[in-house]
Amino acid sequence: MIIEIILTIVLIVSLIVAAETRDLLVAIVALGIIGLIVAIYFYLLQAPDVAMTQAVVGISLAAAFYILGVRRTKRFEEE
Amino acid sequence: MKKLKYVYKIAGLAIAVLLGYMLLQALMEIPFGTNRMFVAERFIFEEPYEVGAANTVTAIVVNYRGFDTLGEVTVLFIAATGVALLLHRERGIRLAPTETTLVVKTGARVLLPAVLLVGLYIFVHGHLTPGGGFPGGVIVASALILMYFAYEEYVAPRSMLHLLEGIAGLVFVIVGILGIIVYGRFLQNVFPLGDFGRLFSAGFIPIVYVAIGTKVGSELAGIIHDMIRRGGESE
Amino acid sequence: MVTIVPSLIIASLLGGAFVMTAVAPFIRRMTKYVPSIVLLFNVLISLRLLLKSTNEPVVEFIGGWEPPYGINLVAGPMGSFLALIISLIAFLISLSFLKYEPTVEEVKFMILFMLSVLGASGLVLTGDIFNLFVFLELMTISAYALVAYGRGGEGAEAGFKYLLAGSVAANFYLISVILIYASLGSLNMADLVSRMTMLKYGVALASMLFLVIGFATESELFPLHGWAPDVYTGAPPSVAAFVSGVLVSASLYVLARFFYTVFAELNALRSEMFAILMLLGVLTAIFGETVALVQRDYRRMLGYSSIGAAGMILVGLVSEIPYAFIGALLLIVAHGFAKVPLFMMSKHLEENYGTRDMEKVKGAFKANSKLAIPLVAGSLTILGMPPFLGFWGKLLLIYGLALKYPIIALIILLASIVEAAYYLRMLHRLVIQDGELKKQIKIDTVELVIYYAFLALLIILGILPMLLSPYLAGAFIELSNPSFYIKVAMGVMGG
Amino acid sequence: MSDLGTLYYINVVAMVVIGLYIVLTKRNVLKILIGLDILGTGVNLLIVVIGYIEGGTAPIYTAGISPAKFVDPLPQALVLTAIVIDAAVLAMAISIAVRLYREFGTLDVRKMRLLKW
Repeated sequence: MIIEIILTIVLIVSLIVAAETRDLLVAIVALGIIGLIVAIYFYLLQAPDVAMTQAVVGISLAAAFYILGVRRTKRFEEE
Repeated sequence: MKKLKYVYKIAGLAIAVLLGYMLLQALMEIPFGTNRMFVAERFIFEEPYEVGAANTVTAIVVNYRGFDTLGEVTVLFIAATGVALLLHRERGIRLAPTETTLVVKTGARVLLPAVLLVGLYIFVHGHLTPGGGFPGGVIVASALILMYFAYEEYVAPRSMLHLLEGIAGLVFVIVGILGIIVYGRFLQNVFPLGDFGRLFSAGFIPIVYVAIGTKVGSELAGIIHDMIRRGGESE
Repeated sequence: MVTIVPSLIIASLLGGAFVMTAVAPFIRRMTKYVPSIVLLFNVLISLRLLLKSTNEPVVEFIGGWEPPYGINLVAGPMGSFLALIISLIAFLISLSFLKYEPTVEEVKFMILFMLSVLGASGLVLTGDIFNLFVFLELMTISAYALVAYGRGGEGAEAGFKYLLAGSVAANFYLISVILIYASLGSLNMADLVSRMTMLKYGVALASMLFLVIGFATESELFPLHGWAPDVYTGAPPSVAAFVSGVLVSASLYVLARFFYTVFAELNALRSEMFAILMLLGVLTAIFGETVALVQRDYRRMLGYSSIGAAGMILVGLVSEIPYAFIGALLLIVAHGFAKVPLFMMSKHLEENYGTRDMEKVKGAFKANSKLAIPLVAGSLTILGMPPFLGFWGKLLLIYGLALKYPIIALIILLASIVEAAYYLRMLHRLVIQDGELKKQIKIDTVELVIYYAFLALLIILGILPMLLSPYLAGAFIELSNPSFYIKVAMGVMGG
Repeated sequence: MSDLGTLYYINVVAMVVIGLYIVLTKRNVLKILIGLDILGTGVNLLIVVIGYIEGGTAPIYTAGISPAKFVDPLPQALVLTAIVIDAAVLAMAISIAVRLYREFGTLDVRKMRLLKW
């Protein structure tokens, strides 16, 4: 229970950071943290297959796509 | 102008919160953690005899709901094809060539077989342990990313990747059509179930997972390739 | 001997796509024939399925697992009818691939086109709500890429808008699916019908609302149509036609399937939802047709006209009146067939005059009677003039509605009149009016074949609509009579 | 309704709401995609939460664990599909974003006005 409460707090903070930062790389890192927390939830909810897929596809691969996208475009949001 | 921006923001937030509230209301009527399996009961209790995979999730993914998985593989295939279609007009050099030292190059060469082996292990053992075709395929594809980091001049053999993904996809379809030929039903298992818990068991699951792993690996490698290189070279 | 089963449609398209990918780097020239061959095969298969559908509909249990445990493909009158229409439209569009020596990109374009057809066919055949999500994604994801392949910024922008709207809609549908599964423990449509009464009120309401929001977006209903005009303007012409004629119709079918069959037991909520959908349909028809009236861009006008048509079709589908329902189905066919030549014609304007502004291309087709004939015929179909199929669609729709909702019938009639106004104005500009343009447009034989094939189909079906009537009636029975659908889907009948 | 369940539901709803909020109000193409990703992850979490059974174990046959204690494996199978589909949409979206940037020189959707809304 304690673990879940801590994770929930971190998750909500990351959500707000992802929503409000102007630096896309920061937002991607926040997204990575969200993905990781969800992967931990999957593990806690007795879904090791899903946790593994989430870790590999939902976090690493997605982050790779985003970073490639940012590198080919722009890092900062415009005002 | 600035005022309008806030109006827009608040309206967006209001819609999001409204939908979220609706969802929460519905969720409050769904008790957490209780057993409400209906269809799934059969999947759990009959699966060892009907499919023969130790991992129930795999049995569902590949056999009971194999059709969804075929669709899922196809979605990834669409993504690979679509990325190649959309980024083709960019001609030029590879994005951000990397300067690497001998250490990284040697390290990559040592790691490459290990990474490939791990990926292979994961998708071959999909019916026994957690994992399976998708994570396995991604790990195989990451070997290619490693090559890109280590060697600035490295170019993936794109036509070979296409050939691989096409053939791997065909294997899945052919396994399905065998079902039509023998039983008149797509994707019906025609392979022996074997001994429960062994590597060569669970009917067509190992075959399909190897096909999926190969396909996912080659497709993701293709996507990364198209995103990193500016797709200039002819195929 | 391989038995005729619905999954052959799926398997052949997939196999074709994989073969094309594998061999394209080595023998690219041959690949352009694959889509047409595969789609012709599909036309034959779905025709066979349709002919069998009224007596002994074919049901296939994928993997041999009977519902509710496995996924079933149901080729009832409704599903196989739509599958036939989809295959037919796609086959005729795919003929246009034959005229080029394909480049690497064009091969990929064809592959994505086939997979989008696969998604749409699967969507109308499947009997499983999660499988429906997978096919929805298949259909739309490939459409995003096809749309974004359109020229320059317009294409990319339209593709992005479509992707955004489509993905949010798909996620909403997934929420709806999982809410249903959480309460009922099953995913099979036929199995869900009888269990629906176990759904608690809040869950039922939320799942219906998320479903409606999701599929209203996919089927370009006002006010969630934001992506549609841009897609129709920015996408390559054949893709715009395909989205308008196939993807939207398939999404409308899903709405009808859920509210007629799956939610059949939830009477009170269902009739409220029918009222909402009817309202959405009427608003969409009014909105689409009025905005189309003020458009100067040829394709944007067609786009808003498609939105209006989607509204009319929805009104017919959810009216629960057999005549109006059959009229709506005929409109799906007429609209799908007629919009393909109309959209593809915009290519001639763009290529020859560099603009689609109708004020600037007055008399563009005047000297080109070969093009003017299908243009006029297509427009008349959409207006609902005899002897084209559209006539029967509009007639039955308005007649059926007038039986129960005279005011709505009147609104639809008025919308049709507005529609007539701008189509006739368009014809006047492009075909009758004298302009400075007297250019002879170079036309490819393949394109003419496509235009006249659609024209022939529209006239044949317009003169002999009774060819379709048993299947249309069967479709209405299948949708509105859940116990019949359950019998079909569980394989009790035929199969 | 246990507290743990409420906590998970709050997580899900927070992700859905913030994801939608980003999609509806942000102007940067990549930021919008991040919102879409958050929305999708939230829905995926919901699916797995639905399948959980209090005190259950992972649905893999291992010595010494009774299958009667397994959690519902079907939602897990569905989520595997959904995760991969999300990744595929993302790959497609990023390549469209790259093309948008090349055509318009910006990622700001306000400045892409070739087509009216």
